[in-house]
Amino acid sequence: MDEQLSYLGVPLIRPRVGFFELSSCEGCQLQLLNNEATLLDFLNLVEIVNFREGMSERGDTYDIAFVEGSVTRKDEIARLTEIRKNAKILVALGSCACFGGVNQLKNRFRDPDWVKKEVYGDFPIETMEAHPLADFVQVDLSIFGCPIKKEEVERIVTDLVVGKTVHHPEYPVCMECKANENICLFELGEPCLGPVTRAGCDAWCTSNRRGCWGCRGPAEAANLKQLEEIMHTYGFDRETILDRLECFGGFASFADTIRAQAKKSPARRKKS
Amino acid sequence: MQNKLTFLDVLDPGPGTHRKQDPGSFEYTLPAEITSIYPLTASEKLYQIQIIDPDQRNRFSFRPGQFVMLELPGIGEAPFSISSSPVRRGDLELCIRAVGNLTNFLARIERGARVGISGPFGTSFPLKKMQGQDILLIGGGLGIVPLRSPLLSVLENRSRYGRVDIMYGAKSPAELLFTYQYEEWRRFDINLGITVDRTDKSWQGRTGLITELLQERIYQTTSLRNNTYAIVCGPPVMFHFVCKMLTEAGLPMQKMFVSLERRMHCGRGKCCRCNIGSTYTCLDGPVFDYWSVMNLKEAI
Amino acid sequence: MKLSCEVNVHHLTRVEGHGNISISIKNGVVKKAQWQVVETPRFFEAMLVGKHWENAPYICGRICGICSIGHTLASIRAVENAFGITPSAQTANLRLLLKHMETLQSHILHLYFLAAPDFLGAGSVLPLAKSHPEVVQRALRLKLLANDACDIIGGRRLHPTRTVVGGFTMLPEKGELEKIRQRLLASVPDLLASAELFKTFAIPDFSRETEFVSLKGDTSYPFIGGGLVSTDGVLKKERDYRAMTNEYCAEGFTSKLSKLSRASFAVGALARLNNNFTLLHATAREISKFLGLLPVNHNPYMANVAQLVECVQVTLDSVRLIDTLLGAPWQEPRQPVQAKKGEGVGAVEVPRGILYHYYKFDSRGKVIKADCVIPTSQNHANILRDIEALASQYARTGKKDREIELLAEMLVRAYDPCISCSVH
Amino acid sequence: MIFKVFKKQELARLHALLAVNIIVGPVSKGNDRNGKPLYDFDVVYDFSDLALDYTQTVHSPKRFVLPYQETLSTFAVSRDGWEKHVDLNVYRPLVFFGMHACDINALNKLDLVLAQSTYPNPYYMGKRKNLFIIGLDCNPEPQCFCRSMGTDSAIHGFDLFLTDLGGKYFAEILSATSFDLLSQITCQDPSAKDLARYKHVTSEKSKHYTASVDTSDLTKILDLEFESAAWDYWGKKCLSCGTCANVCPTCYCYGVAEQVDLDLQHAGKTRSLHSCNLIDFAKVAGGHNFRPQSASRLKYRYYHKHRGFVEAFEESLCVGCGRCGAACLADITPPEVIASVRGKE
Ligand SMILES: Cc1cc2nc3c(=O)[nH]c(=O)nc-3n(C[C@H](O)[C@H](O)[C@H](O)COP(=O)(O)OP(=O)(O)OC[C@H]3O[C@@H](n4cnc5c(N)ncnc54)[C@H](O)[C@@H]3O)c2cc1C
Ligand code: SF4
Ligand code: SF4
Ligand code: SF4
Repeated sequence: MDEQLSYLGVPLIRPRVGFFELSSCEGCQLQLLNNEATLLDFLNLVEIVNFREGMSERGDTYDIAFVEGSVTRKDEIARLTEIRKNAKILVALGSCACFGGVNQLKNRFRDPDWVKKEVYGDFPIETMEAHPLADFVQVDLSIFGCPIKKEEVERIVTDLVVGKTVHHPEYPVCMECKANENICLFELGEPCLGPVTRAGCDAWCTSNRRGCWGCRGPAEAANLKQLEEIMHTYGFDRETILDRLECFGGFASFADTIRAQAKKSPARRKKS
Repeated sequence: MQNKLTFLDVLDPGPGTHRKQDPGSFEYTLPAEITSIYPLTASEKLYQIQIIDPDQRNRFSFRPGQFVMLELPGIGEAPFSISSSPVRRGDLELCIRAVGNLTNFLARIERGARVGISGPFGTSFPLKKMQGQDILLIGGGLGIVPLRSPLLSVLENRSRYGRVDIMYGAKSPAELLFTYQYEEWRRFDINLGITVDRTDKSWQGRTGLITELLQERIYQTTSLRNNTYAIVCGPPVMFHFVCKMLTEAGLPMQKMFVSLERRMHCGRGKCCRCNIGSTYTCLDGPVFDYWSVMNLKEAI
Repeated sequence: MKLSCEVNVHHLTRVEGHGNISISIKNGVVKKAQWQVVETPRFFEAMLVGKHWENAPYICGRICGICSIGHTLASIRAVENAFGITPSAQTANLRLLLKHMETLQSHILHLYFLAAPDFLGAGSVLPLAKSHPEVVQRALRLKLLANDACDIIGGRRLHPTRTVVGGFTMLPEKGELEKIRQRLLASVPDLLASAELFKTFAIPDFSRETEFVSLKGDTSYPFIGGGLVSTDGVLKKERDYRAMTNEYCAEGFTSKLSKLSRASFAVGALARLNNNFTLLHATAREISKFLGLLPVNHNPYMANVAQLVECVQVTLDSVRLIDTLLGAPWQEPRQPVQAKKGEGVGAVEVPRGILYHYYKFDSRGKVIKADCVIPTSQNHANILRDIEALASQYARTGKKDREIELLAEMLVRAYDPCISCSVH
Repeated sequence: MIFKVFKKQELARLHALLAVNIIVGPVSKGNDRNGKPLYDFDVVYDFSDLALDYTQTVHSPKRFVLPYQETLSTFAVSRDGWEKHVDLNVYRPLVFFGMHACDINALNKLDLVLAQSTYPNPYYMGKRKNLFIIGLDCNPEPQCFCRSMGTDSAIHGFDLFLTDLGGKYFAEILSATSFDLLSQITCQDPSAKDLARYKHVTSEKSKHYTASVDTSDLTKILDLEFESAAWDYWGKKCLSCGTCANVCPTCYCYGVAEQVDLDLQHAGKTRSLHSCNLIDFAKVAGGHNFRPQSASRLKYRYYHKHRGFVEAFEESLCVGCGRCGAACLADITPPEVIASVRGKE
């Protein structure tokens, strides 16, 4: 643990790493503990200085801050700003941090007070719209997914340590889905966001015969118009598309467009 | 058990295998060592790389214009033009600009490090055909790197060629490569024209586009048609203007050579990443005559 | 002797979510003893309104990263109850197996990574990797087994992909199940070694009488569905959950709180064990006795021991379940779902206690009303009372601030609270 | 070529004879949403699992010679240097039981680039050379246009080819191994009746093609229509998802990625199949993308298959199996694309 890291004779700095969570299920952090087989190697590669869910010791400066969760209360903006100040690289960990995640589903109600009342009645509770981190601070790197894929985080952390730039796949999930030799869920009569969602999860859901809900947000050249077309062709109504597009926030603006159109025009007839 | 099919080992060297046809050579890299590193500019360094095994080193031969694939485990593998003279064989010089994973890691590496080399790959400049003719070597930016090997070759056999012009342009004086060698090159009776887009205080030379240098050269001759060959290396925009100008000055397209760059993952005509149509930059190129490039869609 | 003490723990570590402890003792008199929950609410119950039934398990699983499987299963059960769907025996067995594996992974995570450092005098598991490598390796082995099993059955160890209303999208390979079975059997020595380890831990001597509530097992130790029972003699049907949870809001808590017969009650491993001790597997019962845990035990720190006993319980019961599953050919993984108007409740014993999901649907199967009652929120009032009792028990003992702080922290950790979950 | 006929029930014996090897063949994968049966190639342990009356598999047999992902080499890295280990990932022969003509021809085309050109790819060759192929005749599906591509029958690239004559199989024998095998089951030389029947079956088959592509002068047309608006039309639809290349039996473009292991003592190099439709396919150093538009990438796939490859090998890199069109969610099919580029429709 104390000896200097190096690779091919090039000395490497063991980054000081902190994990932080805002509004979230803490599942993404948990995924890191879920690396049983490689956890010890992982711990050798980095120096964890802050990980509230796992340890009591705390440190205040870090090379990499992994921030999980979205911002849903004022005090979280302050915490996030503080983390940003202390971190060289700020990583948005998981869909909540990248896009608002499931938390942003409440943003779709026009009346925020209704939302509060629905859950807490008249008890006063502080909250605001759910936001991704990038709405308040500069995010240097995003790790997508709900939950994040531990292999991907390990790869990214190794790349950061050896100094490689992190490239996310730009193509959609279909590419990985097909490489897993899955039969397309559309053929099996189920909707899927694979054609527009950024790959990198190795088609986690579709390989388990579950349609993709777009947790990793849009692929680089996401052809959303065509997706809508496909959904209609295969007989899925607008709400089914919206359920998926709205779920994690990555497609929020496109979902809004569809909602807005829905108000204007009646549902398009499906191709027979 | 006679119905158990027999297993064929393709790496088993059968009789009469040709070197390139030997499948065992596919992923095989020659162990090599970085023997010295010279920083040339802020982002480019010149690496001297020696193939470790003396036998392999001496057998390694290449022609100017060809490239090697250089590999670092887990970091990457990429094509680099050989910029040393072919007489030096497996004692290579590569000039590498730090732009990405492999190249940035190389920039941090120390002398003595091990790398893997495979190749040489690709086509080369037809130096034999160029003998007895005037030669224009036109390079922009990093384009001087693939030009250096044919240049050194020409200098070593200076008497076999006619007039030799080098035109080299860079964005700024700080980005000029091989500055320490200009004097030496000039001594060989060649015209060395250097220009930069942007100047700074220290710069005494000329400012402007490389096309202006070329224009001046063209004015000195009536036509380039009969006695000239050109080699053009640089960014795609430069190809475009320079080649057009040369064509207008009468230089036939098949006497103009360019070196193209594409993303390459194998260097062996398999990965398709460098394809332009079915033309592989790695097999059919990187050196093409301008006529072939004109006929390739989306080549530059 | 120093009879004053100030404890202020802001964002307690090694628990899921954000909670604060503050204790103030002046000259042997407790001035303040507080447990506060400051986690930001995420409003899952509101999010679901207007969404199609299919969203409920998918979205609600995301209430919690640790017990996402439990949430998904409770949610599915609520939807199935609303639509009048009875899962096939195969589905029920697979779900229970999946549930067991989540229980195992969550308990091991808590026991070794969150709780054990306190007993071994460390701030986290990291130094233990050096000082007690075999302990850490054992924990990793057990957790890996549980997680691998969750991958194989649920498609993913966290936020499962295969679990849907009506059954599963896909079934595990039988060969894979067989491998899990063997690994489960092979893990028994690790569990016994864990028992030996916990036997050496000095469990603080503290107890406070309270009401323990859990699901009531009929013939087997309860995990999925059924009525509830309490040590105060309450019995209620699954659908009458509100009569037990009685949620209310209170100052200092962004989570809701619950009460039943008294000011507070406790749920979780200790409650389950106190109420269903006789239904434990014989070996699990033996281990419970070995560790000095017999019903009804009122020492909240013994929840750790109860979790360990449950690890043995679920491991052995999983072997039984796999035997049953492997003993029959695979049936259809999934039955068709017909949405209809109605309401349904799903109760599941997740690692930290009883979890309820409730939905009301319109005729198109859209959610009109959703309600999720989380075990940790049921425990909050009890944690608060325990902290108060702990403070007064130690008020005149002259313990150092740090000692009392540690005892209080360990007390809260013993409940293995899932705070973000309780606020949701 | 040597021809034989044998009774249908002999096929199970042939299977039994080969069963000491790993056998791969078509198996049923349930039905699609319209109740149409689905098939794919998979390892087969039991003769009854072989779905020999299969229509077309969803995925091509390509992965058995060119896996979607493959480790090319691994490295052991130490303080003083590193070593590279290459493993071709092939250890024993594979029997392919029941491959249609298009897929056999697809392998033949892959051979041109991967086995018969400069720098043969040993990962491919190792698998390809250790493949024993039993071909099987088929009935055209609505998406099949193999006849236009001249790949509706296979003349080489297999060991044995079977045609269903009703109660018998008509066998074309191309390798000594398959000759040996057939000598272990009961078979006869074809009678005049068998031959007549064989000719009848093949001519019946050719009547059932519904899809076609006009390939006359296609290389030239493609060159002329480089700027055609048709490309933009299809480009707008294309999802840039790479599904077409993945299901295609001849698409072989790939990418290589290197990864250092978490322990910094190992590293690896993986090849994975790519597709020219993917947005980052033509990116080079400095981030420049030679084909940023979806239309230009889609066009590129057609140019590579129907023009570039023809220039290099005098045949096209498409066998007309129609899988890409069938799998494309945007309904982009080669017959339609080519017709529209030709200005038809
Ligand atoms: C024939 C030939 C000769 C060459 N000769 C030389 C030479 O002599 N000297 C020289 O310096 N260079 C030369 N090059 C260029 C050199 O090969 C590249 O600079 C090199 O490949 C870069 O490798 P890298 O690993 O450092 O960069 P990479 O990490 O591969 O990155 C290169 C660029 O591509 C982008 N990129 C990489 N991967 C992705 C991805 N997955 N998604 C999106 N963007 C991505 C990066 O942002 C970066 O800008 C030559 C190229 C060819 C084809
Ligand atoms: S299942 Fe989804 S990801 Fe897979 S091919 Fe179909 S649309 Fe694409
Ligand atoms: S398939 Fe879609 S929803 Fe599932 S993990 Fe991948 S991106 Fe997320
Ligand atoms: S043509 Fe179809 S299958 Fe191919 S990339 Fe485009 S949308 Fe995907």
